[in-house]
Amino acid sequence: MLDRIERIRRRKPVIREERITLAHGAGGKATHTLIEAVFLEAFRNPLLAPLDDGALLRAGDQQLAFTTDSYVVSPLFFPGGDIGDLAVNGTVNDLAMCGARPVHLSAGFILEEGFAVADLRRITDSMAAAAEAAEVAIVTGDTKVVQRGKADGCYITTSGVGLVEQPVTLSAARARPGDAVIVSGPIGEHGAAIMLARDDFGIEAPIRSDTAPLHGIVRELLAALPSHVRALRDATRGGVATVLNEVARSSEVAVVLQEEQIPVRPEVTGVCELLGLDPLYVACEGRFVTVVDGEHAGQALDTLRSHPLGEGAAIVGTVAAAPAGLVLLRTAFGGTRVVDVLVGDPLPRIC
Amino acid sequence: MLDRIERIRRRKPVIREERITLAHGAGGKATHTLIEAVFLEAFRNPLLAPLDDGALLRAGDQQLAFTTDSYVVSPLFFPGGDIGDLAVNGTVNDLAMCGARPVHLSAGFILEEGFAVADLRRITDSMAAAAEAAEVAIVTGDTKVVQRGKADGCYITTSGVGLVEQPVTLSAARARPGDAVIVSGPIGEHGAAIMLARDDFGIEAPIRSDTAPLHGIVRELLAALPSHVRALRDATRGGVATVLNEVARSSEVAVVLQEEQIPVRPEVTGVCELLGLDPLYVACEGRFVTVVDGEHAGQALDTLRSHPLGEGAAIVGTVAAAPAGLVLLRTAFGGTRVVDVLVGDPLPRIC
Amino acid sequence: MRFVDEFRDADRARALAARIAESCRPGRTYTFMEVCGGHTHTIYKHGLEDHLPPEVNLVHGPGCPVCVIPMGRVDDAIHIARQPGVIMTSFGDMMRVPGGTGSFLDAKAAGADIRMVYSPLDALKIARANPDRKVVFMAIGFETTAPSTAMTVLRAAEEGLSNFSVFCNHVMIIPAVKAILDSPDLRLDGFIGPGHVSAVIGCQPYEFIARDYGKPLVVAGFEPLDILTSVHMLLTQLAEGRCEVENQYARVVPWHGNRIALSAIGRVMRLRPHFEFRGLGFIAHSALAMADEYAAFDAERVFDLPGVRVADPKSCQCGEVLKGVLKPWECKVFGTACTPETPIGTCMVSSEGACAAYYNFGRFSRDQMRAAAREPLAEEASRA
Amino acid sequence: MRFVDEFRDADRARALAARIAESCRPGRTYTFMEVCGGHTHTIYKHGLEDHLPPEVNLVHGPGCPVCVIPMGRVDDAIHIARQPGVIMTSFGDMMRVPGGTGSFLDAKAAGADIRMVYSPLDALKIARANPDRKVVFMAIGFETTAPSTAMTVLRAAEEGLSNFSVFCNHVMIIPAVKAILDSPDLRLDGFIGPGHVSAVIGCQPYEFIARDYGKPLVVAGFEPLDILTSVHMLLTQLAEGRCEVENQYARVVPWHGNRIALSAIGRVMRLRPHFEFRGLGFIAHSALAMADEYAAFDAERVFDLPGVRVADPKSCQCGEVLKGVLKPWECKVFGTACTPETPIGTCMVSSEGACAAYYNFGRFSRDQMRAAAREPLAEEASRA
Amino acid sequence: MCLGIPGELVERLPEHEDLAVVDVSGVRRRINIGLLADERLAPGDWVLVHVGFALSKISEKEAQAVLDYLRGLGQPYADELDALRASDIA
Amino acid sequence: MCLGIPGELVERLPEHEDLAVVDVSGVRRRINIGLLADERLAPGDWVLVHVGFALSKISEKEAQAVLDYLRGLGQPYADELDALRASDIA
Ligand code: SF4
Ligand code: SF4
Ligand SMILES: [Mg+2]
Ligand SMILES: [Mg+2]
Ligand SMILES: [Mg+2]
Ligand SMILES: [Mg+2]
Ligand SMILES: [Mg+2]
Ligand SMILES: [Mg+2]
Ligand SMILES: [Mg+2]
Ligand SMILES: [Mg+2]
Ligand SMILES: [Mg+2]
Ligand SMILES: [Mg+2]
Repeated sequence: MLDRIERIRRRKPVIREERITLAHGAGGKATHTLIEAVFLEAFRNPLLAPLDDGALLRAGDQQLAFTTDSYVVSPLFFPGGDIGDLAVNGTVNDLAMCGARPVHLSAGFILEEGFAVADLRRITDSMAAAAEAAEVAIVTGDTKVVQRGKADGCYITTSGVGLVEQPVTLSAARARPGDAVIVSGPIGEHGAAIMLARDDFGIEAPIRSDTAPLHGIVRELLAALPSHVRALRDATRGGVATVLNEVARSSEVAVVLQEEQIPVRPEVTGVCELLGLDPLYVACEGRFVTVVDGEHAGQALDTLRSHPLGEGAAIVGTVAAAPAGLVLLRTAFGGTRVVDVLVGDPLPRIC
Repeated sequence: MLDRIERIRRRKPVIREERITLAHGAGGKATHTLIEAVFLEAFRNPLLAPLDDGALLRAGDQQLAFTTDSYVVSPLFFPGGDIGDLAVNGTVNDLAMCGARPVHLSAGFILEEGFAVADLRRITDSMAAAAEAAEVAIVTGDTKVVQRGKADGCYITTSGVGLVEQPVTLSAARARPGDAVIVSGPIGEHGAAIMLARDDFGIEAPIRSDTAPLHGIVRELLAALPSHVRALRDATRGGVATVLNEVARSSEVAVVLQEEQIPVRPEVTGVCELLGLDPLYVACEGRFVTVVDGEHAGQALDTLRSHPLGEGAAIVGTVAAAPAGLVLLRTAFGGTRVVDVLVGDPLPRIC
Repeated sequence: MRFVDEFRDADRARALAARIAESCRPGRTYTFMEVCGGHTHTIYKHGLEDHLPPEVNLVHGPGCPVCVIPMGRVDDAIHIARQPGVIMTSFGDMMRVPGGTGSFLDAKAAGADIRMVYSPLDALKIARANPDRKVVFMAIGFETTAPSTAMTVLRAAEEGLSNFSVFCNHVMIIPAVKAILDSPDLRLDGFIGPGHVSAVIGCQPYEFIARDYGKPLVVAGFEPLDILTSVHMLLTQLAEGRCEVENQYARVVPWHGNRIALSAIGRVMRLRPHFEFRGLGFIAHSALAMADEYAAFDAERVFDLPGVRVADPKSCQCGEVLKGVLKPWECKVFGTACTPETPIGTCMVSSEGACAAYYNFGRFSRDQMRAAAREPLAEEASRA
Repeated sequence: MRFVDEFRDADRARALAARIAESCRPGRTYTFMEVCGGHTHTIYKHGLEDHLPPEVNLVHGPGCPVCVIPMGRVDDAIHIARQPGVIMTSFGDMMRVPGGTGSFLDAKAAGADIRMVYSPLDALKIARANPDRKVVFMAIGFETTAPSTAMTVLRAAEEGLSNFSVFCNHVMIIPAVKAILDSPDLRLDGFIGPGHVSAVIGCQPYEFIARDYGKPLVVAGFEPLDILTSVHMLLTQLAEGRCEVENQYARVVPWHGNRIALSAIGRVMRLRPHFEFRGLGFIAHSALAMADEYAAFDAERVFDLPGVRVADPKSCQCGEVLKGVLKPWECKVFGTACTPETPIGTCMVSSEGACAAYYNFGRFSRDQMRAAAREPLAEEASRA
Repeated sequence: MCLGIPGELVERLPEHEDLAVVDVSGVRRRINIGLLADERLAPGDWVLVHVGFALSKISEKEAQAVLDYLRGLGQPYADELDALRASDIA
Repeated sequence: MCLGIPGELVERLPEHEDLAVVDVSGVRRRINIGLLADERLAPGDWVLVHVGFALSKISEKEAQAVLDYLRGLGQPYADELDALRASDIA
């Protein structure tokens, strides 16, 4: 039975729906199916295939990383940030996850007729501040205006070019049994902050988005353990669970998590309980997951914890050989369960 | 009086509106004011400042060009193309205008809930075909889904990285008196095709978008006249008039056009007459304007005309010293008039 | 006390697990049904079965309201949602439930205005804010949820709201359990009773199960220790030859239930003569409709409904799973044609559905799980 | 014949220019007013003044309907557009015209549903397609456009459409010209008469101008050769001592106008006792309102209007420009505070407005223009 | 605003007596010809189009008259030009 | 669906007798306490929250009884564990 399911899970993805639903944007299974069945199918090329945070390119003697993300978060302003710093940090982080130093960003704005110029200024100011903090320059851009009712105020697409300065081989496919899995801090704060900011559920809690540029902490990690970091992933849409499923699947290993080790702030736990969510699936925008050689896990943890953005880092699990392709959780209760890829949940737009 | 006006025209742009209007996206004065007063103001850096089609970057020993554009054209499918090939060709062209060989593209999709998967496939198929024709690879991407009513089916943002392989200095600021102004073919077909495709005006005509990748014809032009091409610009939003105003302003020269020399297909003329538009302001997506050394204008024209995308190329004007900063038109009637930057016209979304 | 972590303690669980193992009579196996989908969810989410000896077998009952809703009712709800001017409101659980012609999510993508709410009171808020729209609340759930719907309707009536109605699909647990008990192919040794339903109806309504069918029942809470404790209580009854209704969840469940909740239901709703449960067929007196006094708030009367019964897909074995006759993975389409992404049966939709819970959280033999989980954490390894 | 290019021929223009120069009496200057904004547009668009000798001076009249609409009417229109359920439809020309509280474009950005149409019939199409909305057509224009509005209302009445109305701002050319003629500070030698208005009203209504005010008038077409020809005809009349109404545009303008168009106006509309023209003040019998028989289609009766008169900004000198007393660039704010991007006066909005036309197409001394234009084309240069 | 465009009537539409199609440089649009009901319009006729209505039937004869008037006025200029060209070549 | 969350009542709201605020791990939400009108709820009381309504007042005494029962059951196990640890150290 398990084999049969695994065969099905690995077979060529097919879109059954005739129309795009919100699930296709939620970062879970439906998103993966869409990407694989439509985008990969149409654009198939060796650089795109690995579906990592960005593509690695060669330009003369220099290796580059190149990435893009569109930001459609609602609301545009939320505790801890806004769409502007999200758009800068998100792309900076995808470059950092490739082991690159983020250098140049582009920004494409799609503005809705009627959008307040003052809000646009607030957004560009926070983009400028985020770019300065991340040591990148926004070097090219574009602006389109669409009719009222054809957008939601402001959408931003940023792309980034980074320089890979020390050759590292990072990939979700490089995890091996015995490796350690580390998260850089408490999870789920961005997603929880957005849900509360939407005010759809009448819930209030002192939760702020964790949006932050991760290039600095990643640089220190790579400097400390140049050859023992296997994979880096920022845990955005779909959360830590989704990232680890990608690792398990790409590396053909099992990831075994220990529930008590997973750092979650009590307020995030509270929101998840009230709404029936699992923090493992809730997005972060300033946390990453790294897989490191198990023997250097302690050193990696110490390095992360000495950086302000890694104070709450924790080793949350290990990589095992079997059951390959799956993420398991040892629950605090002493049991074990599978942590599967999210089935498209119609959660609010978070990035 | 003229001095006073010129002083005003050159002073720091100020946005007076409290809200974004469609004029801010039309490519004319309001767009420029928005870019200068908000984006340049916030992101100010030396690479962004020239506001050319893309930014030129250095990576190791290699010079790169980097550009981005968001595509929000309505309708998504129109005679001669669709948003997909537009999104590929547009970014390929911006790289070509920097004198770069387009190599890598990213694509960020913002999809509206309910969008037909079959339409998405049509779009990705034509992106793939356009990418193949333009010899570029789409190497990284992103997909977001927004609620029904928060987009218009599909928006695409592409960014591009190109390699500058032979060092050329192209800039809208390099035109000098005696240079020739050339357009690569009949103008205004894309904009006219879109207006008709929207079917808002009940007008029918056999007009197809001119969308095409210009890297090939540009490569041949630069190969033929490596040191005599001053500036290249694709004449997109705002049309040829807007591009030439940028040249006149940046180079502090006058551009003098000859009306009869400007290639416009009769159907485009007809649409413009019916709607009271001037073809000089109507967008192209497969035409560019180049300023070349006047003494090599004939050679440039011959080179362009020998390429399939330049069969209709024409020398349309010259660069003069005065009145600096303005574009003048010698009309077919024997008079002369100013061709100013478009004041934001609420035209339909064309790219 | 937070009434949560205290009941998730691994040490207490291990101690209890030892007692449970001791309580099993050698050579005998025990099959208990947890009636409520919330229990199913807890069992898989916490990996509770790792604490049970092989002799104790849990089967998952019909107490997941999303799982028992028949396809025809989903189609009716979508029909309402598609009417001009309608805003349909629904708990998130319903969004992916397939009817004969797609789910709420599909209907939303195709243009219907369907919004997720956390509470029926949020639907009322939407109705107040949109006086020119007709706001319908898709009411689902057992007796746990029915009082909230009833209170919301009473509030709407009090405010004189004329653009709010309820599409009432509330179902009742006792007739569903009775249908299970009456099915010939069933072998159960006892029931883990639904804690939150019981907070409303109390424990007394279950007494016929012990008295007439000879099966013990323990009303249980939703933390994993609650369920383990209830298993121990069931085993103890069996060992001691007792057959009673016991209340493990007395911190929440009063023996006689919630009087106000029951009277709110009684005022606003009336018993339906019969109602279809997916997989179980029509069950008499098993569901609630809006009472005549509140006809103005009854979407079944405000809108014309097609009301077409839709046969379950041939390959669907939800009925057997709901009766505990088949384990989820024994269904022929489990994990292949039927996955949480592409559910054929409703048990694959809600995370309380037995199939979805097993697919998402289980999908492993207990032995494999335990082997994998035996790997030490890397920190332990590298620091050791 | 396409009736366009033939009348844009440069060789013919040069020949005509020579005759015009010859027709000027040495030492005398001639000032002609082109009444119609369409003529202003043609003059600047084609650089027509390059063909005129310095002795001939054209001044731009009040015939741009966008330029004469008072701010209060724009505010009223925006007020209508903001009512719930309203779709306001308008020609593109109106979108940027500033009222006291912003323009249509601003109101649209702030949430009003305002749509550009090419024809009033398109507004009718929108009304048919949106039976639950109130569709209003912002009717502006002189007698050229009024028949189209009238025919559209007749059509709406025939179809029994109940959600369509017209906000009628149609104005009449004769009272406007008479106001110009009566203004004390004016010195004109003749008029270039509006061709398209005359296609409706004919040439006869201008006869009082020649008869009572002693000014010749030539009804002219809109191609640049039409205007040059008309200038020549005016000069010829003056040289010959005649003072008549002549029709240069007989290919389009019948002497007695269009009977059907006039009767459509007569059926659907009635004369207003007076109406404000921006810059010119109130003019008696100068505009049209909807007739009582078509009250149901009259937005002024369907909606409550504030109807507040808004004084023109202090710095605005549109009135002087419209009367031809000031050239656009003589206005104190021309090109500085008042630009097409940030119009203070309405003459800066429509491309038929004298200020906008001059700003967009002119903005140069004729000498500078000619010097710049003398540069040869590069092709000629490089091929030579 | 008073923009009027000459177009050639290419087709009268059967669904309504007031509807016709005009062609402007190869571009077609449906227009209303109700204001020219007196004119018995037929394909090949030219009309002046304003905001979707035909406002006037265009007379080729009158157009030609203006061009003839211009030719007459231009004759001296043309003669002069010819003389100039002749002297240039010489 | 039958998700019920224990929360601490921190405030009764003056605008309606049925409204109160509960706290769940530092997260606050307004809920309706109309179903517990019999209970004379006061800040500090714990309630079970289901779809925005308080369904039941939670009894700490009964909760403690379950934990005591478990401690009783666990005693032999705890003893055993202690013995094991002791032998390990030895
Ligand atoms: S696998 Fe699917 S069809 Fe089979 S019982 Fe489960 S939900 Fe029903
Ligand atoms: S410059 Fe502006 S204010 Fe002055 S007359 Fe012209 S439009 Fe009116
Ligand atoms: Mg990432
Ligand atoms: Mg990315
Ligand atoms: Mg990202
Ligand atoms: Mg751009
Ligand atoms: Mg993101
Ligand atoms: Mg460009
Ligand atoms: Mg660009
Ligand atoms: Mg571009
Ligand atoms: Mg992404
Ligand atoms: Mg473009």
